Amino acid sequence: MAEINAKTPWTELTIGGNIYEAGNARNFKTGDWRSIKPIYLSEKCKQCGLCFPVCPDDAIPVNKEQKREDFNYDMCKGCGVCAKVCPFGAIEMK
Amino acid sequence: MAYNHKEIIANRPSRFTSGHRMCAGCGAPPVARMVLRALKPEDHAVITNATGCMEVSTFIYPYTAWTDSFIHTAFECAGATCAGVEAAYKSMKAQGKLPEDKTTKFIAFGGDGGTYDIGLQSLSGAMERGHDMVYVCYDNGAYMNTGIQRSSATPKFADTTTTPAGTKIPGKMQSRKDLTLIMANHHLPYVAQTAAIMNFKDLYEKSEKAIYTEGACFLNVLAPCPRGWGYPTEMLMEINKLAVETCYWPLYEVVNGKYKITYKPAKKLPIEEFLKPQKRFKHMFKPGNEWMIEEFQKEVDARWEELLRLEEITNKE
Amino acid sequence: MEEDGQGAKTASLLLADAAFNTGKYIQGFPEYGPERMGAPITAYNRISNNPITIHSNIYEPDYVVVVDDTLLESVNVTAGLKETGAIIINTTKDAEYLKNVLKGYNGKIYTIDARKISMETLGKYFPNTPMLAAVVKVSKVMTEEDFLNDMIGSFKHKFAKKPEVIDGNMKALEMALKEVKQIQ
Amino acid sequence: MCKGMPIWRNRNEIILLFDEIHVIYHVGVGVFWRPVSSKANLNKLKGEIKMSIRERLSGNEAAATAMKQINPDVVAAFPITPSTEIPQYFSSFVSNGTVDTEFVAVESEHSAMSACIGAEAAGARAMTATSSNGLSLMWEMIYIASSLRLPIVMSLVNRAVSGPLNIHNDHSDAMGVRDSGWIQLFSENNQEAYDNLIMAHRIAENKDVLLPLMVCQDGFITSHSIENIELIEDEKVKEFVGQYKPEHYLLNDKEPMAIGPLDLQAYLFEHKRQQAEAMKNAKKVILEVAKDFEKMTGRKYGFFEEYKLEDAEIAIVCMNSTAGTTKYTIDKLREKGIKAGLLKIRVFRPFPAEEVAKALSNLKAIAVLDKADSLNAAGGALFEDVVSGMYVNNIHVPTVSYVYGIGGRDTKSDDIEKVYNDLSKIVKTGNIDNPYRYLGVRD
Repeated sequence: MAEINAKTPWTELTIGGNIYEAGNARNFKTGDWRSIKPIYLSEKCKQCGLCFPVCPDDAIPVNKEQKREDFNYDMCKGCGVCAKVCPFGAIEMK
Repeated sequence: MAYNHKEIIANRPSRFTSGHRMCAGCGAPPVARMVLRALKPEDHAVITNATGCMEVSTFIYPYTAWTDSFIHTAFECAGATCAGVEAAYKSMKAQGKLPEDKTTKFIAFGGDGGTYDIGLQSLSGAMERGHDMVYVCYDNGAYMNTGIQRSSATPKFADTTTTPAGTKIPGKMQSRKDLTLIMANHHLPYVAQTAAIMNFKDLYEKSEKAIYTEGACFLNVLAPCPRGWGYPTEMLMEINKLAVETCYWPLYEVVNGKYKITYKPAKKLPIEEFLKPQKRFKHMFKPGNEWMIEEFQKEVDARWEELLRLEEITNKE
Repeated sequence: MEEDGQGAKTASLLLADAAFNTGKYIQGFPEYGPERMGAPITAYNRISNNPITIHSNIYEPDYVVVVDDTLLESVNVTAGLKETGAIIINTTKDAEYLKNVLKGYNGKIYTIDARKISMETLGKYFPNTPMLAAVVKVSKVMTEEDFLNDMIGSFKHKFAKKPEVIDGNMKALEMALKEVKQIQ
Repeated sequence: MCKGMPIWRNRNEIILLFDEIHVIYHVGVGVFWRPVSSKANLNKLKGEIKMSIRERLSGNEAAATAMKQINPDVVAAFPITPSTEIPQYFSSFVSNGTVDTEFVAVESEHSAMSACIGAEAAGARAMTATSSNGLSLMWEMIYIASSLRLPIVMSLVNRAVSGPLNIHNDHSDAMGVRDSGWIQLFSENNQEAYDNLIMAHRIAENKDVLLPLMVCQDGFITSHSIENIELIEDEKVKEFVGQYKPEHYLLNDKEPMAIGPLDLQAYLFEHKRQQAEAMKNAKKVILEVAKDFEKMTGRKYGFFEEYKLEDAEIAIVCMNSTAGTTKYTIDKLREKGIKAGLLKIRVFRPFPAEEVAKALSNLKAIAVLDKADSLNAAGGALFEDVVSGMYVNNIHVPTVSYVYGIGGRDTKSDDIEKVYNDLSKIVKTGNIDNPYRYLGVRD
């Protein structure tokens, strides 16, 4: 699907506002909504996984080894839900 | 297989992506994402969404946060729209117009406004006709999309923009509609009420059952709204937990008419625990308003008792 | 939402059907309203050798058929009826009464006792069969021969499963063709 | 030319008429309980329509027969007088396996259109039928269907929109959605209702169009009137209509897609502009499809039908069954040497403004008949479209608006004759006085 933006002429927009590139919202960064930032302290993390499912913005990458990686700051809105559920203080809001 | 949330999350890519514009800390996205993770990775899905917070923040042209096919038409007709898609699938499959080996599942999402209220007729019709679909209500207890107006899912006494807690009328004076029981009385193969607590086990397992039980199934999922309820965003999971531990939001399922409470708190917490952190109930804690808390507690107890009774009756041999 | 008087179309369609089967252009339509059981029904037919384009009720009929003679006193059944045409009434009333009740109408009047014919031939009161024959006879929209041939055909088609009733229906038609009589 | 008017009244019979099973059980009358339609129905139920057949069907039976031959993937409909018979007949085709359709007996018209939208978006051919308040209840979804560019086909049996409640014919339902982005075809009789439906999908599904389409006919006047009709063989219809092959559809797991976004300031205008272009393109496609249809049937269709218009001095512009009554009246007037003519609109949306204007350019006076009152103190909707078309094309003929036939008020040949007399007066005096007139209302 060709790049569509506010300059695209009507002749080049998809009809009816259809989108043929499922999940393309990944290209829309929401990181700049953040006022406070979660810091991942890997040394304290026990990989219990409690934070994996709670992120509203899917900003906690989990690899095939079922281990989390550092935050995806392009997407994290800084809600702090993850920090709150962490039993080991491995996430600090700064 | 036994539920292992780490395994599920690691092996089943998210079908509800980042880049949506729901509020920071919104309770709905984790719910929707986990519901969709209950889909077999090889299965395709068509998602229908009623107009509401979720729809207007996940599909803003030209971006969609859904990796499956998705359709939104209007506020009150997610049930009928999804039914139409499912009817098309049935018809085209039977005529050999679709690949034999491919399975598509049909899931509709609606908020309490689009489900309890304006969309109730469409939902009831779709369920009664037995379309092979799951309707998931993410219940945040008010019309949050338009700015926190009361719905029939709004709990009693809650302060909303159309039931403001005033000097004469202390918030919403009517009690919550019990939609889960209403849907159970449609005599569907599977109806459940759940919430995203602990590691989402209850939510995942009920989603899986709902999606893979043939016929019309209904899920009612609590979806706390930090803005509408007035609690700090980071408290999301705590609020979920308190709703369940106080039995304000019991977790149960109704399988072919048999009720099963899937979580019974060892010690039922007093309702204050749930109400206290939320600004919408603040006025209930003013001196002289104790009666409101008592009344609220009475109602919660009565509904919990009714549920225990239903479980007992329907499981008698 | 409601479904009104759907069955009411039936009556006028008898004649239209017979005429259609003999190659005519036809229109058959009832005057609809929220009729319920027992309410009077008016239905219309147009029959022509040419395509029919007009789509309105009929205000100057060539023929009027009255199935229930109790209507004669409550409805002006001859309103607009052409004097070159005729009225056909299912009745046992005598000529005096009929001429009197239709005062002011100077066209032809035909009568037939559809009840008697129906009871004798079908064992039940179904006036449609004899009335149809009466209309055909009086209006001459088709020859009696064409008419009878078409009817036996459609009976055979529709009563394939109970041929025993075909004779009764054919007898009803034949009797009616004979018994319809002009009284004015 | 015309003969016959039986008045029937018989309590036994009427009681029978209301209960089919009971009737058929009763030997003698069983034959006759639905004589005209019964043969046709038997054929249809058996799926036996072959050969270009001389048949006699009501307008509703004709529409249901077209739907049966089109064999859509999904039909979702809700009963409402006078269109109820269409889903009724159709569901018997479903029950008897003569179609492959999934029939969704929805709980409201709003859901009927919602389900059609879902089905069409999924990649299916979806059809429905409704009238009056049913269309009113659909209104929200009517706009959504066209803006999502879904070629749904509807059979609209025109009936007055409440209130007060009235079950009879006028065009207020269709006029209420004239700006909704649906193609609107009008039908004089059962034949045209049938033919328009057979052509509908070829028009609506065309890549340059992709708009929903409604085929209108007059409630009761044609929907419940049994008339002669020429049906097309099943095979020919199947071949003519062809298979629906959408480029993008929800059920294509190889290309998951999203339909129905929040479409904000930066985009909605452009998407509406696309709809406008599609409606323009529809004009070309409608004529192309009509050509192919003529090849198959010999029946000719355009944007409108001209009846004795060529040498006419005065003319009526109208739609649906009134056009037939007008033709009948014209023939009578012509015998008297009055040069009356008719322009019958078939394609109301898109509106063929330029073509209509040109066709009317040589007249001395025109009356535009609207079977719906726009209640705007400025004439009916069709009138406005016709006169603006003439004005823009620099054609100036004295033109008056008549609102008529509201709520099933019967429109007699005499009424039409009165309109022509009025027009002659205008021609004579050159004086219109009130251009916004009513026909058949009690003064």
